[in-house]
Amino acid sequence: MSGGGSPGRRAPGTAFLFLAPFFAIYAVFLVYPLFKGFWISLHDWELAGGYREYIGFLNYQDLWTDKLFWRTIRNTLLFVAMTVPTMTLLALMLALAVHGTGRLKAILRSVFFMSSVFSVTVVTLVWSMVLSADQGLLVPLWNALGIKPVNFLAHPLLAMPSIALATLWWGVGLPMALFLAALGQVPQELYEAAELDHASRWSVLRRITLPSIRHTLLLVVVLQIIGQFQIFGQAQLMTQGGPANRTRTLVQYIYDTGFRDWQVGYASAMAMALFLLMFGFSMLQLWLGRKGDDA
Amino acid sequence: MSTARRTGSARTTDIILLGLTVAFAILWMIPVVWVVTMSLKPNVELMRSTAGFIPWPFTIDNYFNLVKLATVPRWLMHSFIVAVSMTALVLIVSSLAGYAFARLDFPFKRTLFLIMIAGLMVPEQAVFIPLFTMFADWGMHNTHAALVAPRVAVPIGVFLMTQFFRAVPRELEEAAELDHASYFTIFWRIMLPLSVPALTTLGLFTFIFAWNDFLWPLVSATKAEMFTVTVGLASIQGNFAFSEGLGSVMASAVFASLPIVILFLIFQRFIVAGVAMGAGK
Amino acid sequence: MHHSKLLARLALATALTGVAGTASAVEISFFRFFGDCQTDYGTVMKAAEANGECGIITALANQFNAENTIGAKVVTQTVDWGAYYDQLTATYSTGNIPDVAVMHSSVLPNFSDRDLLVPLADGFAKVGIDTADFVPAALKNATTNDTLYALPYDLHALLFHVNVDLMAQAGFVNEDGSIKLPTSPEELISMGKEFKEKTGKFYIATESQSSEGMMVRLWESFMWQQGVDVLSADGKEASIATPEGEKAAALIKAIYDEGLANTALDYPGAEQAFLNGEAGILINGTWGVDNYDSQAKSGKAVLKNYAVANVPGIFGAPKVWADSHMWVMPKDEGRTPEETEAALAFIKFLNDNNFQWARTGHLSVRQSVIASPEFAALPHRSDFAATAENATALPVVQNQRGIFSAMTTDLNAMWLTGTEPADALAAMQESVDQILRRNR
Amino acid sequence: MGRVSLRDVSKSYGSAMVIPGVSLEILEGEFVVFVGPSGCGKSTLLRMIAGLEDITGGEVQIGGRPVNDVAARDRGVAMVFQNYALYPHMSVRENMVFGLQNLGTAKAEIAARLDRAAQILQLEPYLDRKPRALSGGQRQRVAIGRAIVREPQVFLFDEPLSNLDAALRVQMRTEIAKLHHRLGATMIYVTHDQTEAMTMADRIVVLRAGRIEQVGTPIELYERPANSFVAGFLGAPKINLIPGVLTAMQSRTATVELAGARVPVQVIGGTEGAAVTLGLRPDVLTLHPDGPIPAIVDVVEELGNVKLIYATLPGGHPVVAELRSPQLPKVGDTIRLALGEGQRHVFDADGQAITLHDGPAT
Repeated sequence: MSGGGSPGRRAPGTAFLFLAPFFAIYAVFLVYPLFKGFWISLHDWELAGGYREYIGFLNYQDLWTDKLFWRTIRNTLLFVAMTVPTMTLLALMLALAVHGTGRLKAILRSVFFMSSVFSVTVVTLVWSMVLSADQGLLVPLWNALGIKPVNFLAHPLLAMPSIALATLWWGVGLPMALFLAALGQVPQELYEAAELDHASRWSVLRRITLPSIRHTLLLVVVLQIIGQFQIFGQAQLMTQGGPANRTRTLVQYIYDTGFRDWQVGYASAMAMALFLLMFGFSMLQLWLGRKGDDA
Repeated sequence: MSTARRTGSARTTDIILLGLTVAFAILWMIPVVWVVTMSLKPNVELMRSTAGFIPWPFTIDNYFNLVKLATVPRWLMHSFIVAVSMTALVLIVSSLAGYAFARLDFPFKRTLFLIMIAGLMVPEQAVFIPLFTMFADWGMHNTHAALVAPRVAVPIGVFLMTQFFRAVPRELEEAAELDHASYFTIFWRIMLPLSVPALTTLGLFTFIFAWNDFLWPLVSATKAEMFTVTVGLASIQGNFAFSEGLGSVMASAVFASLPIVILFLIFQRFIVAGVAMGAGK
Repeated sequence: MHHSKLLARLALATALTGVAGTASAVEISFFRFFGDCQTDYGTVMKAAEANGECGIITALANQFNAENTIGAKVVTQTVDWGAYYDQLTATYSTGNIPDVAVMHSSVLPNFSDRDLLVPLADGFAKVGIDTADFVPAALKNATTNDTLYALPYDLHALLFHVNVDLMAQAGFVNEDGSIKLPTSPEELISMGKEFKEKTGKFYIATESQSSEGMMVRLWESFMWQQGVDVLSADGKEASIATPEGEKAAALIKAIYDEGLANTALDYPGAEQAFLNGEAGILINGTWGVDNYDSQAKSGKAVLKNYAVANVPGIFGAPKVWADSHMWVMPKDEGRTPEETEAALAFIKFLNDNNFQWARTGHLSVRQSVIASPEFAALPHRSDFAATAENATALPVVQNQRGIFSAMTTDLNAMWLTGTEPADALAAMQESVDQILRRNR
Repeated sequence: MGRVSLRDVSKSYGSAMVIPGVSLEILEGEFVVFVGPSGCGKSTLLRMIAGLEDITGGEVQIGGRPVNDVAARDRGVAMVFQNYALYPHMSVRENMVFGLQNLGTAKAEIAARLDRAAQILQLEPYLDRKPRALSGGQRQRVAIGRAIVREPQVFLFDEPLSNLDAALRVQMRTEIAKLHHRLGATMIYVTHDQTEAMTMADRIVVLRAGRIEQVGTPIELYERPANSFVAGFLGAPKINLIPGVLTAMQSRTATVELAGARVPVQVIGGTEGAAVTLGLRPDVLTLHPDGPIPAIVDVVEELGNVKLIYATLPGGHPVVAELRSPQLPKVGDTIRLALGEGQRHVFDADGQAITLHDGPAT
């Protein structure tokens, strides 16, 4: 009962001193740029050459009619829809599979986590090679089967799943680690009680494990959504947005518009759209998560 | 899954599941093995065929060429400087703020916490253009500071540390207070040592993130001698493909990944343990 | 390569760097693509001993560093081709503006219109570069608003690189040894089918993966052959979704539909396929000539008998896509007079060695070089002499990179995603219109 | 030096008043135990003395100095926590000297004090261990040692023994008592365990709902509880509190009428016919065939030297008797209880004692 009462020692001076570094950096490198980005988006603002003209919301009007913009939004959403559930599910399955003691399981954990430490350049290189229809890892297999090698990265329907596959391989480590952590905290007695209750493996998973780790599940999903919305490197390096813009993502379009076409104002308007989109999705997730908690 | 004794058939299922997992893990590693194999083959051979997992004919020329280039080691150095300083700063900044949020009471605490959490929803990609113009105005591009500074205030880091510090028994702090410790001493001598697992986890993830960061270094570090490994590799993949050949590209990938893989193998046992203490609550 | 030899080179390279580091040289930064081949050419001091774009430009820089008498040192930064202009643009913000940079004539207006380049006429006069020696078209490329902004260095165009043995096998070699090439769309397809039947190989190899837009260059060539200007001279209008455009696009789609070309090839893949004797014609630029010639002669490649041909006039006049590499001096307030002097000296040195660059296969832009006996003696040059006259470039308008990229994406959709030519062209028209709208 | 004064000290969280106002003088060298049921505010009071809780109203003085605005670290108090609160990453030695280091005490002095404390608590073999390598009792000793080396004016103990098993608790109890004799320092000890309070305290402070119910030596409180709450809280087994009516009032004597029985008592004050509560310690009750109080046996507990009879009075009220007689009734038997030697407490309707005591408390 000791200490239960007060929320913390009242020490505003010390507290602000402790918070100062974070909020100073936060204000300069996150809050201010966010507002500056909005400011820039109200301009025809060129990257090089210093051309700036206030044009109000014209950039946003342009966005509204920009087919490629909507296409990239669609692609990005598609990518999120492909990766977030599969990533979460795969991470959970792997975590269940490698959770526990023993040397073998420790090695397996390392294997599945290891691919997370590679840089995006390496990951995309590896997967571009694996999936190449020309020199790819699967080419001998196709040849042996007498099938024309499938050109994954140039296939209109397979390109995005290919990028998702590479992303899955790259990114499953962190959510898996989070799940492993959560699994480690499920009280052992629960399993023992279930064992005595003759619960099947499936019902143990459904009735005990999943409810016990549902906060982690929510955390993983939110982190995944935030992360996958920002996809850039994989698409940029594996397909350059092709074929026919089927894999061009929003961030890629922002980058191209800003740094290739110098239209920084227009790119900033897109960045604001990305922000709003992600903000909305995160809120929705948290709201759903909270609702689930109340129920 | 459980230490409880299982029936015979359940044991069999366990073994089958484990077997499947092992098979999957082997599949998981194949691309990496293949890339390593290619990096050990002569380019002439690779022009003919990239198939096979045995590096024969064998060569280490691809690696020799890399070291000779001197740029790759330099990029590695930059990545290390950036990743290490970013990690250190994130840890300091996050734990200080996390401690204040977890254990101190002050005006506007809830509001500030919400403002901090809201930062989670601001994607870096949404602010990289204004950041780019800011650093341009300050003339600070192509410096380590430019690569590190925008990534230091990490809401998720503060959140993690706050959660962790909240779980530390309050009596420890009170005991320290009665032991004449100032808030800073409490933070430094009691809270920080206790949070080593959480710090390790946060540090590891920050390090990996910093090491793999792509978009920001791509636009901020435009001098070849200021590239990080990730950007540098991207820059030579195209160049190498034109001139040096596939083997060199693969060697550069393997070479650049080695330090972080080694680091990972050293620290991996902290990953899960640390997450368990930090985020699982 | 033997390790001992390699180590010796390594030691040498280290020694050289050491020496250079201690001298009080005026360093000028040199920004370019063309790849990084320090491993093979880092120590080659004579441009004449190097081959290929990358090798020759690397050796040229080495040679300048070794021979110049004003204490100038060129420090090269090689940028991946795909990111080159993004990086160059970024330098204006990030502060390492290069002293000399390569630039395509198609990109020049983007920079010159925003006053980002140093006008060079005075500098050229000072160091003695004779602008009258340039081919008029090249000089025009380097000039916007009557101001000279660049040293034109080449004219590069699309070519048909030919595997003569395979052509012979298919019966496409004339009595006089010249290559029989199609003269109409129908003939191209029928010849291609025949070739495929007789040799079992692809008739055409080319980059087909959206990264280089090789087929956009071919498509633009076909448009000009039909007398249509893809972009109007004022840069306001595009003529893409036209009957002519559809004809050209339909032919390109047919090439893939009939299996005459492999859709899976990226740029290096296409080159490799050609060198491995897997295709009769490689559609690629002038820059490959020297490389393929030496590969064929080395005996290491499957390709033994290499020839070059102009892109034929399949839709009429044999017009062909062309662009130009040029050297520019990006504007930099902080550049010292010494650095300017050194940069101009380097540009002059490059101009003096224009012939070396022409050895890559690019067409020279100096009349004196073109008229020289060495140039005439270069392999295959007579094969594609006509290309110089056929070469056609887009008008000097802004945002050509965006336009090219958009067209590449939408055109490639025909064989990568099965889009119909009319739809592909409609998409191209729309994307390009949207970009042109921004042009001022 | 070690004198602690509370002057009308109050504490509230927002609008919730936890401690309405407590005044108390604790003398130097005294061992004072705060006792009361959980939630009575005893820990809060202790933490207010320590400086770990803000004081809403009133004043706390330590050694004659008002300390309301003095930070915990500067009050010169040491505290032993319920959960020991040992720094897990520090060795026993480091744990014990941490406070002295913060004070900037000279190294030699630190070493000397550490040696002394370690010797007193027999901690020498464990000095280099981490807390997790110690047993519960050892940890508690370290926690106490940490307080000792500081040589504080006032020791505060916050339920320090509640996490130990019963045997260890008894042992530590005596150790702390010994320690108090040896150090002679002021000690304030919080517990909900009346046995600890009875055995250790110089004075006991009984708290209920943030108020002091009674302050006094253990015997005073046991023999002369000021009200039924104090009577009910101290003593084991618990005192029997049986409702009745006060009749036959004389000047000093009266009778309490229970359901089916009459018990003569001595009172001061009280009104004829008022509802009262009769307080009878279990050892006052004896078994006698002619005893005035009938009851039906529910449970019989044999504890060796004594036996406890749990029975029900005719009014349905439960009663406990502590017996030493060899013969025992069986469950379901109707017995008759008589009153032996010992105080018959009477509490009025408000629970206040109206018992008349002979002479001063022993």
